[in-house]
Amino acid sequence: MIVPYSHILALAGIVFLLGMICTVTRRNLILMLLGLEIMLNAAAIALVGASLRWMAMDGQAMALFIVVVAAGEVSLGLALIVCVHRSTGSVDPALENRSAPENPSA
Amino acid sequence: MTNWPAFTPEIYYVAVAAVFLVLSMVRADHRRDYQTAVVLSALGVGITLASTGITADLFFGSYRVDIFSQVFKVLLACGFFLVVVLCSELSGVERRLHPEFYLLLTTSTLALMLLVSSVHLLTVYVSLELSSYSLYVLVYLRKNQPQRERTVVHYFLIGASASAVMVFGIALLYGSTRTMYLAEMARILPAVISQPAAAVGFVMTLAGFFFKLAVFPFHFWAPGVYEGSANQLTAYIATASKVAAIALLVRLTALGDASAPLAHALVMLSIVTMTVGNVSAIVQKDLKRLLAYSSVAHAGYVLIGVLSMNPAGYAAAIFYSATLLTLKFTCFMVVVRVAADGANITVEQLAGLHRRSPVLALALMLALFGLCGIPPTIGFVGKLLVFTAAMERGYFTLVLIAMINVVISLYYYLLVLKAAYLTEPAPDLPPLAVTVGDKVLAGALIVVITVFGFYPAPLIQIARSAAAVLL
Amino acid sequence: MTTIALMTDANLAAAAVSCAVPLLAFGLVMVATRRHPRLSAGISIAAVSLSLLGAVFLLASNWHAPAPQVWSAAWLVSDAVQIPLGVLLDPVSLLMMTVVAAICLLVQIYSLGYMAGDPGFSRYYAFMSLFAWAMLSLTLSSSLFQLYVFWELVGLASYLLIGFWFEKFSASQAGKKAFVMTRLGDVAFMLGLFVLLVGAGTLDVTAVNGKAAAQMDPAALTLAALLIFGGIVGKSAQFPLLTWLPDAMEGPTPVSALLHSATMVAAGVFLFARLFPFFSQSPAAMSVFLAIGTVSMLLSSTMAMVSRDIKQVWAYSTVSQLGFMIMGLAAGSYFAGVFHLTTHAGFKALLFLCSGVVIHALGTNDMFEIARKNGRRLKLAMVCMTLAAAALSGIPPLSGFFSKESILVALAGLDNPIWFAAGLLGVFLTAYYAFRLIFIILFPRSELAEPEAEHGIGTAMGSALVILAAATLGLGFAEAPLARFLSGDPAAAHAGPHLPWLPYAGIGLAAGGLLLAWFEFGRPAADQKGFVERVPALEALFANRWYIDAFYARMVSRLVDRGVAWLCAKTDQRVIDAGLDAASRNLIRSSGVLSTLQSGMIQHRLLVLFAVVVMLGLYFIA
Amino acid sequence: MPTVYADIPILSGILLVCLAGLFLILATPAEKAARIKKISAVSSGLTLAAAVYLFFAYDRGIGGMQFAEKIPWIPSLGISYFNAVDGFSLPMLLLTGIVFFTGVLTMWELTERVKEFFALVFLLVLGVYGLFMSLDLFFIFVWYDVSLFPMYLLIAVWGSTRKEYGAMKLTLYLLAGSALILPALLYLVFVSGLNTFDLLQLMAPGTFTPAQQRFAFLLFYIGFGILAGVWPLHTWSPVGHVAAPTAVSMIHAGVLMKIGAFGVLRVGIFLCPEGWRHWAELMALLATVGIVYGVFAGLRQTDLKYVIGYSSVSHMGIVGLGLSTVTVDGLNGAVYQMFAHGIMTALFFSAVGYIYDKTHTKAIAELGGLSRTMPRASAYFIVAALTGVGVPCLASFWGELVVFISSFKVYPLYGTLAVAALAVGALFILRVVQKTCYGPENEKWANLPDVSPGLAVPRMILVSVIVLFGLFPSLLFDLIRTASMPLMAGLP
Repeated sequence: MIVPYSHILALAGIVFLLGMICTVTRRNLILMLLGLEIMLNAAAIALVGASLRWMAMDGQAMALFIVVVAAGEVSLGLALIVCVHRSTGSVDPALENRSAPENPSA
Repeated sequence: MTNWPAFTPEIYYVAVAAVFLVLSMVRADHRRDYQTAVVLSALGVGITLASTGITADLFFGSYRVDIFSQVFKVLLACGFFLVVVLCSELSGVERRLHPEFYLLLTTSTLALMLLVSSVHLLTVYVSLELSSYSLYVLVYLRKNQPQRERTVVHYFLIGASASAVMVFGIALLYGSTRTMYLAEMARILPAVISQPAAAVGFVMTLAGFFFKLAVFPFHFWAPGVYEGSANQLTAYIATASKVAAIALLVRLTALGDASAPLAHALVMLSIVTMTVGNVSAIVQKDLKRLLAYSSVAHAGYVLIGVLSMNPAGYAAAIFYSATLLTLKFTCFMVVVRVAADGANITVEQLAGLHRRSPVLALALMLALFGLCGIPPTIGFVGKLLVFTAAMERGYFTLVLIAMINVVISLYYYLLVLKAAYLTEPAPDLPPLAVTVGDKVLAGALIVVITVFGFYPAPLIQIARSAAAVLL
Repeated sequence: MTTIALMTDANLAAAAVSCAVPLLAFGLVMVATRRHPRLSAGISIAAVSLSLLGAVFLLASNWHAPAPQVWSAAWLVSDAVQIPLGVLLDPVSLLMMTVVAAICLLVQIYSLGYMAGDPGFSRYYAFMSLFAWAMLSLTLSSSLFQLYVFWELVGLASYLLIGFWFEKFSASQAGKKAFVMTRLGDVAFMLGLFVLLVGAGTLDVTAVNGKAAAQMDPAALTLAALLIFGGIVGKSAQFPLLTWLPDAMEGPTPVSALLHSATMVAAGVFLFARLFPFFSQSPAAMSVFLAIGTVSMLLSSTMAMVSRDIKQVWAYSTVSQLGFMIMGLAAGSYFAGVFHLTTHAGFKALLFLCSGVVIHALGTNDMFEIARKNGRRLKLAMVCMTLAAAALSGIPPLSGFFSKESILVALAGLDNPIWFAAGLLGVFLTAYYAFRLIFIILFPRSELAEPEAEHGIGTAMGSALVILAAATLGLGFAEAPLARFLSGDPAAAHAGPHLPWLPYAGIGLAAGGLLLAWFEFGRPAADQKGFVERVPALEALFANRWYIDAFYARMVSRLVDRGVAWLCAKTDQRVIDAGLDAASRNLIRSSGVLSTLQSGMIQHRLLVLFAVVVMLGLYFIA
Repeated sequence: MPTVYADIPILSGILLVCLAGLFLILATPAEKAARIKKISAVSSGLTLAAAVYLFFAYDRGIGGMQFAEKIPWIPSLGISYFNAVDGFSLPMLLLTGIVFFTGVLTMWELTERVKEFFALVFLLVLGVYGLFMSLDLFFIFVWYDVSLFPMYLLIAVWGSTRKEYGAMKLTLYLLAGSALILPALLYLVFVSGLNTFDLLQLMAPGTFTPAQQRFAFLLFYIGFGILAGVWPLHTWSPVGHVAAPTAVSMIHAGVLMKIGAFGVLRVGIFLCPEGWRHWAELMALLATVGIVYGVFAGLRQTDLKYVIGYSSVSHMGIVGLGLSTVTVDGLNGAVYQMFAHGIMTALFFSAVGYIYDKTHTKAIAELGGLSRTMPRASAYFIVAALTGVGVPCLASFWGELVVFISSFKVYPLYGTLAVAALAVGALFILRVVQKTCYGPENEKWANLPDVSPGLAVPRMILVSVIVLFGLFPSLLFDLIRTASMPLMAGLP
């Protein structure tokens, strides 16, 4: 193969981190969802790279599955976000924090 | 050539799901739904029991049916059945949505069953996701809960991040072992576990199950979700999904041999988990929140068994899952019965339970003592086995810390007990609607908790034989 | 083996029976006959007279066989610790036993009249039997452990009897004081026994008196002797533990007569005599004993000189006489001490019983009151009391004269004359305070109160007085035979130098005391004010018992109650308990903090989550 | 030491009787209080009878473990149901029987939640019996906890002053003890490598290295010591005693505290003699501090039950001192003292309990003159007090004497201090007697009834036991010797 596995791994790792950072830093549910997707894609990259490394198919199969499941995840997530938007009129997780103080007990 | 009979339970649950799908389309009638659900789930228990003896490899060896998986399937079926029984008046969910509730519950159970027999990372991943998604939606079904959206969003986000981490871990594992079959991986992994990629991948793969089991730091969803979802669903999350998670955790850790850094990481996690869980449970007023934190703590105890990475440890973890199923279910049964209107209840609302329903009070007491592992309850045996396993590994300090945690936990369990036994009920309270069936069920649970707490030998045998097939 | 001996040997059987019977009486009265006072009295008197019979029989049968006889059986066998239960018959134990049994009987008979109609009549006799049992067994104990056991039991009996009228605060107070102060001595006693046990390896009386103690390290021996003497100090109310005895007079007068003058307090002296050979092996200890005896004697005599309470006076004189006995023993004259013990038991019991009659009749302890109420009406009591007082102050030919004289001889034998001088001073003072009391009662100054309803002294009380008076008269002439019985040769009566003038010195000083008392209290012109009372400071000092009590009270309240006890209690609440509670409180607080931490914004949670994952990753990569 | 197996499982019989009583009580409807009381009286009486039978049937000539029963329980872990009695456990069984029976009788007038109360008491005693007769570490631990956790409800529901605080404190304290015991047990089981929980197999010499023994013994000592009221881990005891209802304080101070000492003996000393030797000095120190501290702290108390609580601390200190001497005498004295103190405190609490039931106060200052109004009650109180003061011919004197002698030989200083504490002890207990029983009749209590004949029965039993063993200590010492001598002889 042309590109050494380690490079792919590094790339995947960087993408994964980026996804992480996006998820943590964004105040917008949609963008957070996006970050999650990026993380999944990073995994997919790593898998494809790995299956190239071993010259075996199942990594790619796994990658396909991930894409599919990710699609399901996105649909669910978006549906949730719509509900959230209905109830609070925003897609900012922080907003609801204000709208309802959490953990009355503590 | 696939051996379909071995797949019967799963097929059966698919059928059940289909039935509820149909029911959800016709006009809703909660009595009818309830009765169907009870009958079908009871039947499911029977079928899973019938299929315990079978051993088979399905779908190109990606799906394994053996005593280990079947034991867990029985547990799951029982958990499902018990939870369904609790749904007699499912006042936490709107009537018209009851069929959907059962439908999703079934699919989730199905997913967990698939999970416990999957021996290929792909199947593991897919079934895990399936169960999680059904749960996300189930949580959302809770009626008149002001913050349900954000509860679900938190649950979803954390779950999704966990699975993302897990997938990445799978990728790393695959990248370093060239296989996704757990059996082969068990062969290859010990050789490569020293490589950081493999080790990191391994731990990240466990993340998904840590999430399900609510191990620190994947436990943040627990309090909110326990509080925010319908009582019956909370019971389900606290019992069935935990059981499956433990099963897979055991299956996966059976791969990696006890390489020091891995074990240390797990030890750290378990100590932090149990301490965080117990300490933060102390001040909880809401009973379900309290139980949420206590199950976080229990996740920590289970980890002790898992991280011992020896047959005794795996057997202990298996036994412990059964223990948790019984004890947690007993607690939630009380919760469901006391909170007749399906709302959450605070600890104070247990006041005078010993008057309102002595048998429930007794069951609660035993369950609480079981949860903090006081003999002669099944909970003590679970702890004893776990600690024994750890001690075989020489983790004396770990056991000591665990015992100290037990003492801490005793404090808040006693507070609950105090509410149930000491304080007198408010005079205007309506008498508890406890049917004969409930009394029988409670009695049965009491018997199970005490008798097997006193004479656990047979259960231990089953657990050991189940653990034996892993190695 | 002992059980068989019990069947065969008359001596052992008699001893066992005479010890055991009062215990049976005690149990019977306590369990069965509390409702029937007369019956209870009958039972316990019968029991004690049986013991007296046994005692007399033993005395008679062993009169010519002074070789000690010992039987013992295991009472408690642990491994190295073995506590035998035995009987040791030798002259001193036999003599003491007889004295005890006799006076027990007399006092119990006397009490028939004195305690008549008391609500606790049965209880009284039960306790009396308890005491009789303990005291008799004490006298016959063959090992020091056994002796200690009964030593404690007589203490118990005294506690119960002093506090017999428990509604009276002063009575219960006095009982407690008596028990605790004697207990102080007993602690020393017990430790002494331990030292002895460790050193000599045995606590058998004959062995301790024999060779066993001889090969002890002298220092340890002295230590043991001193500690054991601590017990004697406590029991016989010697300095510095002497103040409980006067308070003990709160009990019924017969009790004071029996326990607190004649027998129980004499147990200390008895122990001294019992272990005399052992003690005499440590000259250092002996000199300490001598000093303590002397101090106690003088101090208590001074106290007796100013007291107005008739029983108090006799109590002080008891202390001083006990001190006298100890002086005699410590001076090396075994016989003198024991002999004085015997005679003293007689006349002191008589004194108390007489005072009992007076108090019973006139209902007051104050001697001036008694005089005002014309106490001298009670002829028999007055005669006997005067007689006994004479005996007390050593006027011939009464018993006291002989015993005191033999003690003085012993003292004169010491090379340091001060002890002898002290003894003579004691004789003088004794005569003075004894007759001060007598004269005050006999020659009332203030006009006589009209005689009230007459409590005639019943035959029961009268007979006891007469018998004791006879003893007081006669016992003195039994000196020679007693001497032969106790220490083999009649000459032992006069161990020490033969000083022809000595008896006259004694008599002279006694007479001097008597005359002074007459001069100040007796003669018609006297204003009944003693020379001590003329010096207020001195009087205050004596009346307040040289402030010993005050000292103890301060010690207890300052050091014990507000000192150590306060410290311990506070440590418990403020340190140990508070520490734990604080710890748990902090745990709960931290729990609150923790659970708020876990319910922040979703991003924070995710941040933690990922952070941990990354850290794990780094942990493995590194 | 030989192990004699029983033809008829009497020991299990005792447990079964307790269990049967428990179920009968649970089966009886709560309204039928009288029947419940009868059931409990009968079954507790049966256990007492069995205990007495064992006490006399035990063959002192052979000694060792007798009436043994052994059934494999959890073979995979080497756990077996193994009961037997020896010279150490027999006195404890007898004690349990007596205190249990009398305790049930003293609660005859209970009216509040009778059913639950007696059920819990039976559970508690089941654990106590089990612990005393069990020779399997697993069961020892199980019984230990079984005997502890009913305490919480017993105190918190039926107790008095600050009951919930006291109950919580007591339960947490004692289970903290078990948090040390279980790891230590497992540790020993695994380092032995025998894969058995059988005490007799594990105690074979040379099973554990001295280092291991030292380590484990310390844990056992602290763990069980909490329950035995070892200073400074004793503070639960006064609080708990004050809070607990009469029968519970009787059973608790009378029997449960003994479990602690017995645990140290049975588990700690049997398994870790080396550790015992090594820590003996420390044990002696703590015990002596406890003895002295107890009496002094007791002096300051104003609550009747607090006084008794502290006197228990002091007396259990004597037990600890005896154990710390590492001599046969020390062991004998300690075990005897455990028995005697058990009976004594039972009597103490039953008397105080009666006084409290009638006067509704435990404040010493408010009481007084009780000997006039309730002579029997105060008589029991005084007898108990005198026993506590250590008057000869009342049971506990002998235990103290033997312990003092042996400790004086081994640790002269500690022995001296302990003996000296006697005087203060006398002061502090007699003071209480004077203030409560003596003094002028208190018109506030003038018309209170005295102990009724029925209620007098249990107290008379206790008194007679005290006197019996006070006059014939050898009854017990000969028995204890059969166990202590072989034990010490077996030591390396």
